[in-house]
Amino acid sequence: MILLCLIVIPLIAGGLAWAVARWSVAACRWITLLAVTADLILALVLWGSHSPAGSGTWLAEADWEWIPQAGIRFHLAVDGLSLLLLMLTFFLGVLSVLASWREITEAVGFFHFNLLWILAGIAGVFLAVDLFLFYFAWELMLVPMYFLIAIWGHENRVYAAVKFFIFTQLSGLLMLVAILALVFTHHSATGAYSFEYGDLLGTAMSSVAEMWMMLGFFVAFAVKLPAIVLHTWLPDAHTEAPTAGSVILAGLLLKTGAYGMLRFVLPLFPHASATFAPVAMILGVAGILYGALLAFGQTDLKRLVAYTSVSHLGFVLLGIFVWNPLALQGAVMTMICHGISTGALFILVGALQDRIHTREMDRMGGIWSTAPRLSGAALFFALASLGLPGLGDFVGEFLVLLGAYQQSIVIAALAAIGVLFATFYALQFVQRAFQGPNTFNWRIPDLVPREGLVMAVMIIALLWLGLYPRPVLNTFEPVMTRIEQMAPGR
Amino acid sequence: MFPIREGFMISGALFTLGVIGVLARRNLLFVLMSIEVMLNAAGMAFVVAGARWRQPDGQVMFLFILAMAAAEVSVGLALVLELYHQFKTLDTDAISRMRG
Amino acid sequence: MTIVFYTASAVAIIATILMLTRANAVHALLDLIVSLLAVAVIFFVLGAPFVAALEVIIYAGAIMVLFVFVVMLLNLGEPATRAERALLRPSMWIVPSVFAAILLAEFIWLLVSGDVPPSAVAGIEAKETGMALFGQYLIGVELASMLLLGGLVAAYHLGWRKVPQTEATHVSHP
Amino acid sequence: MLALLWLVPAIPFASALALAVLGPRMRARGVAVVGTGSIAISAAISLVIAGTFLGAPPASGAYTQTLWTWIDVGSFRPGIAFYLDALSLVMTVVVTFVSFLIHLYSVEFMRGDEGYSRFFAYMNLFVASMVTLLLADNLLLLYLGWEGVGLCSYLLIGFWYQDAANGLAGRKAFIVTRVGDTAMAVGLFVLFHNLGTLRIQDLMHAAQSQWPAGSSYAIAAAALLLGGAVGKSAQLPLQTWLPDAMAGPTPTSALIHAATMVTAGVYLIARTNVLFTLAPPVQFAVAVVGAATLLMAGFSALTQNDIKRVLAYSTISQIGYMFLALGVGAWGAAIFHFMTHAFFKALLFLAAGIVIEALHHEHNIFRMGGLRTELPVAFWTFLIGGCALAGLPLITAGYFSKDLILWSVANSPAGGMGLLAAGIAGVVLTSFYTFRLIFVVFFGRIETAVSHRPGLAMVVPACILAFLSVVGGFDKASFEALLNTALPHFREAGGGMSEALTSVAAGLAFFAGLLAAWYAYLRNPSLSRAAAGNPAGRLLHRFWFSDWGMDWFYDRLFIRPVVWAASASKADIVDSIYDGLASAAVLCYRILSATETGKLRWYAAWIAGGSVVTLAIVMWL
Repeated sequence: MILLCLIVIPLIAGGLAWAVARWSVAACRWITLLAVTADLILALVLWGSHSPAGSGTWLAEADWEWIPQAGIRFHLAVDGLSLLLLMLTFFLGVLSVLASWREITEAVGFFHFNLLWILAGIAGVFLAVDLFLFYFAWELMLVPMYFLIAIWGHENRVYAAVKFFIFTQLSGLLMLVAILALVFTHHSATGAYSFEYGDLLGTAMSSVAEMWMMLGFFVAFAVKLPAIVLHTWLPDAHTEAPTAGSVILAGLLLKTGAYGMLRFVLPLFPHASATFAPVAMILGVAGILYGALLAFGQTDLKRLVAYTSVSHLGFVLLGIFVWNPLALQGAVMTMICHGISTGALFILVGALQDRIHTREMDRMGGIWSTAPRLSGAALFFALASLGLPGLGDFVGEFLVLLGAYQQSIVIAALAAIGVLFATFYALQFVQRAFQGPNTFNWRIPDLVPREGLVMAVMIIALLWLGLYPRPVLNTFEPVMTRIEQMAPGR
Repeated sequence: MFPIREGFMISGALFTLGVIGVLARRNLLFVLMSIEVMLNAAGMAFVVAGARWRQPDGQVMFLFILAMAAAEVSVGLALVLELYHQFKTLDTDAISRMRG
Repeated sequence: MTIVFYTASAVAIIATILMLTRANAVHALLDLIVSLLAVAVIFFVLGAPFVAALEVIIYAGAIMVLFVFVVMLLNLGEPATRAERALLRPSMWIVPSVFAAILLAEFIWLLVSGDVPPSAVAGIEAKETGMALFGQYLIGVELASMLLLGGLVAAYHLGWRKVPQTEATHVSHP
Repeated sequence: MLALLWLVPAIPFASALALAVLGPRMRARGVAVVGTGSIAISAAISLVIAGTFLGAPPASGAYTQTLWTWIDVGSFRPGIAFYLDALSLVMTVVVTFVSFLIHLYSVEFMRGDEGYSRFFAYMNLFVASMVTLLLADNLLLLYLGWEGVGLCSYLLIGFWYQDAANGLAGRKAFIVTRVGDTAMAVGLFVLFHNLGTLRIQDLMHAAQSQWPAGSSYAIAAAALLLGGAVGKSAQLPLQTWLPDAMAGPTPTSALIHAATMVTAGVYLIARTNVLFTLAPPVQFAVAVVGAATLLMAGFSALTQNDIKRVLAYSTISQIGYMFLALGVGAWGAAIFHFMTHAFFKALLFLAAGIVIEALHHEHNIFRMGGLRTELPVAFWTFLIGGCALAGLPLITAGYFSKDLILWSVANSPAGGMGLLAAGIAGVVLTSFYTFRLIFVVFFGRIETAVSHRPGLAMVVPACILAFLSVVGGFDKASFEALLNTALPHFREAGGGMSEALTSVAAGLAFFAGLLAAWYAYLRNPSLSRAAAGNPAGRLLHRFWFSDWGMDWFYDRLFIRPVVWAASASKADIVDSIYDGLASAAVLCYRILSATETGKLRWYAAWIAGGSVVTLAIVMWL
C-alpha cells in the first residue's frame, strides 16, 4: 500500500498546488514541499523496515489487475536498487523545491504541478515491474519535463525542449516495439499474454531476435543515460531548464536510463547483452573522455556541468556492462553520488545566475571575495565531481575502475585517464568562475540560510557516502549479486 | 458474332486520343472535351465487355458513367464560366495561382 | 454488320482527331458530337440498342448541347480562335503522343496476349438492362440520382453568384 | 596509550571542519588558538604514542587499529584502519612536530590576512590528510590521504586567489600530481587484481610468496607506484610544478613543499619496499631518477634569483638524494635523510619567510643584501640551516644523513660509481648554491631597508628547528636500529669504500662548494655578471633558469593540444549529425514544394505517367 502512496501523493498534491496557487503562492510551495517530504519519509520508513538479508526478490509489493485480457497488471514492487533511487528521487525533489523557492515567479501553480508529476513519473518508473506500466510511467515523465523546460526555461528554451522531447520520445517508441515483440515471443512460447517482469524473464528466443529486442531497450536507455552519440540533447536541455528542472533532469532522469539497463536490458536479454558488452564498454569510455574534453572547452557554466554528467554517466555505462560485482555496485554508487553532486552544482549555478544574470564564465571571476560561502560550496562540489577520495563519487568511480580492470586493462587505463580529465574541467570551473581578480567587481549577496541549508545537507550526504557507504552498499548488494548471476557463463 | 477484340481496340484508341487531348491542349474547354471522350471510351469498353458475356452489367455501368459525366460536365462548365469571368482567359497555364 | 462496325469506328476516330486539332471551339464540339454518334452506332452493332439510344439522347444530346450552350455564353468569337491557333504549335503534341503511344501499346499488348473467346450470339434487350438496373443495382441508381442532384446544386450555386455582377459589368467583347 | 592513535588525524580534521564552517565568524586570536592548538595536541599525542611504542614495542613490532570497514564489495574490503610501526611512527612524529612549529610561525606570519581562518582550516586539513597517509593500513586509505594532501597543496598554493597566477600555479600543481596519482591508481588495480587485497602488510607477504623476483607483475606494479611517487615528490619527469608552487604563502611552502608532502613519495616506496626488491630494474630506475633529479635541480638552483625558488629546487635535489638511497636499498638512510631534511629545509623556509616579511615581500635575492647586521636572528638560523643543507662535516645533521646515503651508494650491490659521482657532485652543487644564497642575501651592501623585525612567534620555531638541524644527526646508530624493526636491513656488498673515505669525500666536496661560492660572490662579484654576459653563459643561464626547458616542453607537448582540442570541439561535433538530419528534412520539403507548379497540364502529365507505369507493372507482374 505504501508504494501506491509514493505515486499518488505527488499526483494529488500537484493538482492541489495548481488549484491553490490562484489564492496564495506560498501555500502552493508549502504543499509541494510537504508532499515531497512525506514521500521522502515514506521511502526512509521503507528503507528502515526492510530486512537486510533481502528475503524474496522484492522488499515490498503492490499488485492489482489492470487489463486482464492483455495480461497487464498494475504491479508495483521495490527492491534494494529501486528503493535507493526512490530515496534519491525524493531527496533531490525536496532540494529542488527549496532551491527554486524564489526563482519561479510566474505561473507558480502550474510549475509545481509539473514538478510533482515528474516526480510521480520517476517514482513510477522505479516502482513499475509490469512492462506496460513501466512504459506508461516512462512517457508520463516526459511531458511535464517538456513543459518545465519550454515555459520556465532561459533564452532558446523551446528549441531545447523540443529537442529533448523528440530524442526521448523516439527512443521510447523503439522500446515500446521491443516490449511488444518480447510479449509476443513470450505468448508464442507459453500461450499466455503477460507483461509481468517475472514471467518475461526466462523467455526463450532466437539470438537474432534477442539482439534486436535488446538493442530496442538499449537505445531507449542510452538516450536517457546520455551515451556518447545520443547525448546531444543533454547540454541544451540542461542549459535552458530552470534550476529545479536541471536538478531533476541531471539528478534523476539520467538515472532512469541506467536503472532501465540494470533492471531490463541485462536480466531480460543476458546473451545479447554479453555479446554487446564490449561495444557498450567502448561507448562508456568514449563517453567519459569525450564528455570531459568538451566540459573543459565550454564557457557556459551550465553546459560545462551538463557535459560532466555525460562523462560521469560514461562510468555508469562502463560499470553496468563490465558485469562483475565490483563494477555493478560501483555503477550504482556513481549514479547516486553523481545525482547529489551534479544536483548541487546545478543549484549553485542557478543561484549564481539569479544573482549575476549570466552563465558565461568570461564575465565572472573573483566571486570568492564577495560570496565566500557560495564559492566554497561550489569548490566542494567541483572536488566531488572530480572524484576526490573521501567523497561519494570516488567510491563509485574507483569500484567501476577496479571492476573494469578485471575485464580489460586498456579500458580501465583509459577510464583512469578520464578521471584525470575530470580534474581539468573541475579546476577550470572553479578557477574561471570564482577565483582570479574581481574584474567585473561583482557585489552579490552570499547564500541565504535556505540555500545554505540545502548545501549543508548535500555536503553531509556526500561526506557520509564517501566515508561510510556500507549501509547504502548493503541495500543494493543482493540485487547486484542477483543481476551478476544472470550473466551467461557465470 | 460481335467484334469484341476490335471493340476494345477502338475504346483503347479513343481513350488514348482523349489523353492526348488533355495533355496537349491548353484551352480548358478542349481539356473538358477530351475528358468527355475518355469517359465515353471507358463506357464503350464496359458495353463491349457486357456484350462479350451477354450480361446487362456492362450497360448498367455505362449508364452510371453517363450520370457521372452529366454531373461532371455541369459542374465543370459552371467552373469554366466562373474562371473565364475571373481571369478573362481559358489558358490553363496562365491560371496557376495554386502554386505550392 | 462488321462493315458498319468498322466504318463507324473509323468515323469515330477521325472525328476525335479532328476535334483535337481544331482551333475553333464550336467546330471541335461538332466533331465531338459526330464521334459520339459514331460510338452510338457501334453500340447498336454490339447488340445494345438501349445503350445506343441513351448515348444519342443523353450524351450527344444533353451534354453536348450544354457544351455548345456554354461556348455560346463565353462568346469567344474570332480573336479567341486566332489566339488558340497561335498556341497550337506542333511541338506540344510530342510529349502527349509519346504517352499515348505507350498507353496504346500496353492496351494492344494486353488484348493480344489475352485469349478472348467468341462472344455470345444475341444482343441484350432494354428489358434485361432495366431489370438489372432496378434489381441488383438499385442502390447504384439511387446514388447516381444523388450525384446528379449534387451536380445540379453545385452548378446552380456557382451560376447564381455571377448573374448580378455580369449585369453590372457586362461589356460586349470586341 | 596506543589506542589514541586515531586521534592524531581526527583532531586536525575536526578543527579544519570547525574553522571552515565557523572560522569567518571567529576572531583572529580564536582561530589561531584552535588552529595551532589542534596540531599541538596531535603532536603531543604522537610523542606520547612514540614514547609508549619505544618503551614497550608491541610484539609484532606494529600496532593496527581498525575504526570501521570503509567499503566491502565481494572480496574487496578496505577498512578505515591505522597501522603503526617504526617507519610510520618516525614520520608521524616528525610531520606533526614540524607542522606544530610552522603553525606557530604562521600565527604571526599570516596575521592581518583576510583569509586567516581559511588558511588555518586548509593547513589543519593538510596535516590530517598527511597523517592519514602515513598511518594508512591499506593502499586505498593511503590513496585517500595522498589525494587529500594534493588537494590541500592546491588550495594553499592558490590561497591568495585574487592574483590569477597563483590560481594557475595551484591548478598546475594539482594536475601534475594527479597525473602521478592516476598512474598510482592503475598500480593499485594491478595489485588488487593479482594479489586480491590492498592491505599493505598482506600485500607484501602475498607479493613475496606469489611473485618471483623480476616478475612482470611486480615490475608493472612497482613502476606505476614509482609514477605516483615521482608525481607527488616532484622528481624528474613531473617536477615542474614545485618551483611554481612557491606562489603560496611561505609557511605553506615550508610545511608542504619542503618538509612533509613532497616526501610522501619516499614514504610510499619505503612502505612498499618488498615490491621494489622484487623488481630490480624499477629499483635501479628509482636510483637513476634520484641521481638525475638531484643534478638537474642543483644546476637549476644555481641560476634562480627568487629566494623561495632556490629553496624549491634544493628540495627537489635533496629528495633526489632520498630516491637515490631508496634505489640502492638503503631504506633507513632515506628516512634518516628525510628527518634531517624536514628540519633544516623547514628552517630555511621559515628564515626566508622572516627575510621576506622584513623586506615587505621582496623575493629577489639580488635586491637583498647586508642583512647580516639587520636581521641577526634570520642570519644565524639561515646559516645553520644552510650548513645543514650543504652538509658541514661533523656538526650538522645534514652531513650525517647525506654521508650515510653516499656510503650506502658506494657499498650497495646496485650502486655504481656513476651514482656515487653524481652524489658527490650534488654535494658540491648544494653547498655552492646554498652559500651563494647566504653571501648574496646576508653579505654585501644593504639594498632595501628592513621594515620591521620578526616577532617572537616567528623566531622561536626557527631556533628550535636550528637546534634540531644540529642535534638531529648525532644519534644515527639508535635511529638505524629503530628503523630496522620495520624496514629491511641494508645489504652491504663487500669491497666498497670504507665509512671514513666517503665522509672525507663529502667534507671535501662541501668545502669546494663553499670556496667556489665565496670566490664567485664575495671575492669579485663581477665574475658572476661576466659569466652571464657572454652568449654561451646567457644561453646556459636561461636553460637552467627555466628548469632545463621542461616547462616549455610540457606546455608544447601536452597543454597546447588539449586546450586546442577542447576549444575546437566546443560546439559538439556529434550535434552536427542531428543538425544535418534536420537540414536534410528541410531540403526534402523544399524539393517537394517545388513540384507544385499550379499548372493543370503538369499534374495531368504526372497522372498519365503514373497510370502508364502502373499498367506496365500490372502487365509485367
